[in-house]
Amino acid sequence: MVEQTAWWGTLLLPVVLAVLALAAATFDATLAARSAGGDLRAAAAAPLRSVAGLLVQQRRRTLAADTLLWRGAGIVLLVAAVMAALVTPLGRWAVGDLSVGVVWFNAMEIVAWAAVWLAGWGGNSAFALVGGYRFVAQGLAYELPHMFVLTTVAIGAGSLRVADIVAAQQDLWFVVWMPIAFVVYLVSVLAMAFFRPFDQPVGGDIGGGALAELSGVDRLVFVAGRWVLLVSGAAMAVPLFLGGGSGPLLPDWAWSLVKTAAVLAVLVWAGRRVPTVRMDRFTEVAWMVLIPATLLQALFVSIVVI
Amino acid sequence: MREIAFWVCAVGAVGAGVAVFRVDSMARATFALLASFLFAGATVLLVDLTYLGVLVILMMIMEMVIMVVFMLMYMMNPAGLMPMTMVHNQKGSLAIAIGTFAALAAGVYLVDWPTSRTPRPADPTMQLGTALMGPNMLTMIVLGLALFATIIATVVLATSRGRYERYGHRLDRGRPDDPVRGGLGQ
Amino acid sequence: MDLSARLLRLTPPRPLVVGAPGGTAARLAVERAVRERGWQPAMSPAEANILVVAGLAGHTLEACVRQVWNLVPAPRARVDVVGREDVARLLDTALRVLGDVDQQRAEATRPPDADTGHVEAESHHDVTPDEHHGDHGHHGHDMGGMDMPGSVPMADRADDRDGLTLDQLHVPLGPVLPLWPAGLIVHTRLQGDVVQHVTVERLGAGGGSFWRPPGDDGPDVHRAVARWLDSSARLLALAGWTDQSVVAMRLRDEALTGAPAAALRRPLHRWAGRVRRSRTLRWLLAGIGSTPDDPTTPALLAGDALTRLRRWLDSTENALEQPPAPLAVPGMRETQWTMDALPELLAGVELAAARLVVASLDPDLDVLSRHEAHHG
Amino acid sequence: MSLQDYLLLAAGLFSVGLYGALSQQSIVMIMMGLELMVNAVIVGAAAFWYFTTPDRPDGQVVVVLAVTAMAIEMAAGFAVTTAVFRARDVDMTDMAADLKD
Repeated sequence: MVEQTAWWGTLLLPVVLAVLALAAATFDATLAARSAGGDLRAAAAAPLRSVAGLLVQQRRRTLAADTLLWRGAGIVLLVAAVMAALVTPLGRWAVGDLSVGVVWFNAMEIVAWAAVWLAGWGGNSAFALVGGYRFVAQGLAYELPHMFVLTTVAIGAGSLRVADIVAAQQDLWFVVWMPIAFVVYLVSVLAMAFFRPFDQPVGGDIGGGALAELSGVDRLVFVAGRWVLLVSGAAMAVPLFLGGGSGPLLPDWAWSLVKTAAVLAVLVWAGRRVPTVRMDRFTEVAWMVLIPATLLQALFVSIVVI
Repeated sequence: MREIAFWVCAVGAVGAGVAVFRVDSMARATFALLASFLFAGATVLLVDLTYLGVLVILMMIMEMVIMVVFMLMYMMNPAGLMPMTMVHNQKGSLAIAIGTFAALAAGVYLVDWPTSRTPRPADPTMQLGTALMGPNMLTMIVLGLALFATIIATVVLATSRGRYERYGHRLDRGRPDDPVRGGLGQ
Repeated sequence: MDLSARLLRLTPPRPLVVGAPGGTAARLAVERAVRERGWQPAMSPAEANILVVAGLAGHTLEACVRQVWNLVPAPRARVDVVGREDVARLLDTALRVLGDVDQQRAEATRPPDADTGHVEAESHHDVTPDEHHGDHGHHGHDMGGMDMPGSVPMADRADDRDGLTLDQLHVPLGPVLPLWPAGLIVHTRLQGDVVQHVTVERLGAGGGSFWRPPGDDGPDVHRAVARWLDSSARLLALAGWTDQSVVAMRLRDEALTGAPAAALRRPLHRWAGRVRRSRTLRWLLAGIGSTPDDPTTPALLAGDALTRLRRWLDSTENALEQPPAPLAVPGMRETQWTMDALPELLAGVELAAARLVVASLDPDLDVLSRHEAHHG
Repeated sequence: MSLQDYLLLAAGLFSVGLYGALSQQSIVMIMMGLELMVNAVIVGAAAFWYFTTPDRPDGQVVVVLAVTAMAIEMAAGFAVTTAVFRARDVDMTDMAADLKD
């Protein structure tokens, strides 16, 4: 049902991701303008104008920065975010349908840990480093529930291959009988892309945290990586929980896109509805509530499968 | 193709491994070690062990990011702005290491390694899974217990606060006395 | 037209607003203009391209502003807004400077301000929000006589709250920091992101408080309402709830232009209700910055950050009721108490919480300068 | 790409790790050396599985064991370092040895 694309898939994937990321950023800017009572049409152009602004902006240097690690961080983040989407099928096509697709996705998103920490460390500034530390703490909070969710899905389908997971949902989408896992997955996607309300690592209270010292192209690459990571996470929700490309009338690739856009819109919208969740509060909830909840979900699914 | 990939990874793994002990900055040392692990993980991928290879990559990134935090906490000169060495008996260690390598390399080429003509399994992950859940169940149980024991032991070792500090000498405090309040309102 | 000119024209303005002591009126005017033009305020010098100084920068603040200016990457423009009147024209000028290719080319190649070259390492640490963690303490080794690279001073070490002896960083909060009380400098000793020790400093006179103008008998309702809305907006922005913070700012600006109470009441109720109902906000702010429960604590500052935010919401709504409730606007006593209590309140608190504590107390330092002017 | 190549790589990693573990003074750096040595075990075990006994899962099980051992080693190492650091403010083996006195 899902087949590997030819070489052009590799070229198409970044384009699709970039378009979705840009759409999400535009949607976000429009929501912001609506609450500020500003001009919606101007807001819609804001992300593209930001790109232009960052392209022409000077790259900053800081005293005694670890330039190699610092400048590398954004590139690592962007590449990992694209690679995470490698195994996500668009309808019936996937760029790389690995036999351990789910684990691959998980490994690539964890690269973000290293990337954000490096961005925080490399700039040699206290606020940026605090941002880096915050993301490591955040990672430790969201990662275990996230892994249990992925495990639950794999148990439900009896395979780590994304294609098999999609095939297993032909009769019933996983979201129907794994609702807890689905909700926890969405929460952990927001946390892994350090997107609102989990944006403490780049929080305004520390001048933008890990982003505090980045400017120009470096900032552009990092911010783009963050949006693409959010898109990758949202796109993966479709084959994991929402039956992949299945749906009436439209071709399956269109359904994949529609569902991804819907998940993305929900994430962006929901993120603006609540204040930033700090890790001193969230960690305990993650370990005392989310982990047991996801474990119970996994147990339930295992019993059903047997 | 695989041949080239292997040699690139092999040289990368050893080179990054050497770099760990050569660079001044603790952050760079940790990430050099990470690079070494990633290269080694790639060589595992090359022998069709997809699951284990990706697992190694995943675990090592997590480990190294946590490790680097500890490095900065406890190490002197983490940024490596001042070149310095913290070694003892460098010459002896170097001699031992080179000797070991020579002996091992000689062993590698002198021993007549057995080769197998048996067909490789279609899905090595499945093979591993059925083994761990079947004949090698004992290994899995021991691993699980060991990890559980590690969690408890490390927490006991690393923390200085027990329940008497949190709940008072008579354990009669309703809400624990923590430096930072947790998220569940206790 | 070449490419960089075209890109420069597209560059969205990102103002970093610096509030000088006594510059509240200017800051409010700038914030309003920025919001109405749909500009996104910057959070750090790296993100900014327009540095707006609201109010008259004194000698110390000017030194800090220059250092921050050096951290702003080109294209960039600096604006000094002194009064309320000229804001629109000044911002237009800044925008023109921003789009001027020749000027920005020169800006990009200009070496950092000559003045800042003289600033020695120690005072460098005192003034920038941008700090250097480069070096950490060395233990067990004799480091005497070693050259410090890049003239980054070594960090010392001290016991932290968990009983580990870790490196300390000296990081000043303020005076150039978004969403921070004008004129306040909090010198912190950080270990990781935990504030271990704090000393409080105040930047000198600014000539009277905007919120409590000299010679006011009963404070003006609109101004009092604007004050509470301003405090709430800043606290909400720091708590990461941008959308509701922006709504509070809109209401604040309407109150300041003297919109009738009847027109304000409906949107205000809606906003206050939403903030009050938010469980997440309650969960996040509860227990942050609890002030000691004793008679010396001013009644307006009692409780934790959540209580204080709710007090602002209640006061705002009550002030617009018919008949208006008596106004209890924070004044000198509250500010003085806050300045004295901050070291105690911030010790052992994480950086994020520390910023919330300061924002929830929101001291108006300008009331002190009026007092000094009176007596000195 | 043969078994010999893989074992040579494993030998190289092992020797580098050994050098680090022997020569470094800091506990954390010694742990890095140990991790490199375990890394060599992973590469070796994977190669043995692929080239000699792909029909039996034992090679893979050894890799799983090594990965777990690495995690345990690191967790335990940092816990001990934290405890020692808290008690005596040292992170060097030479100085930890002095604690006996």
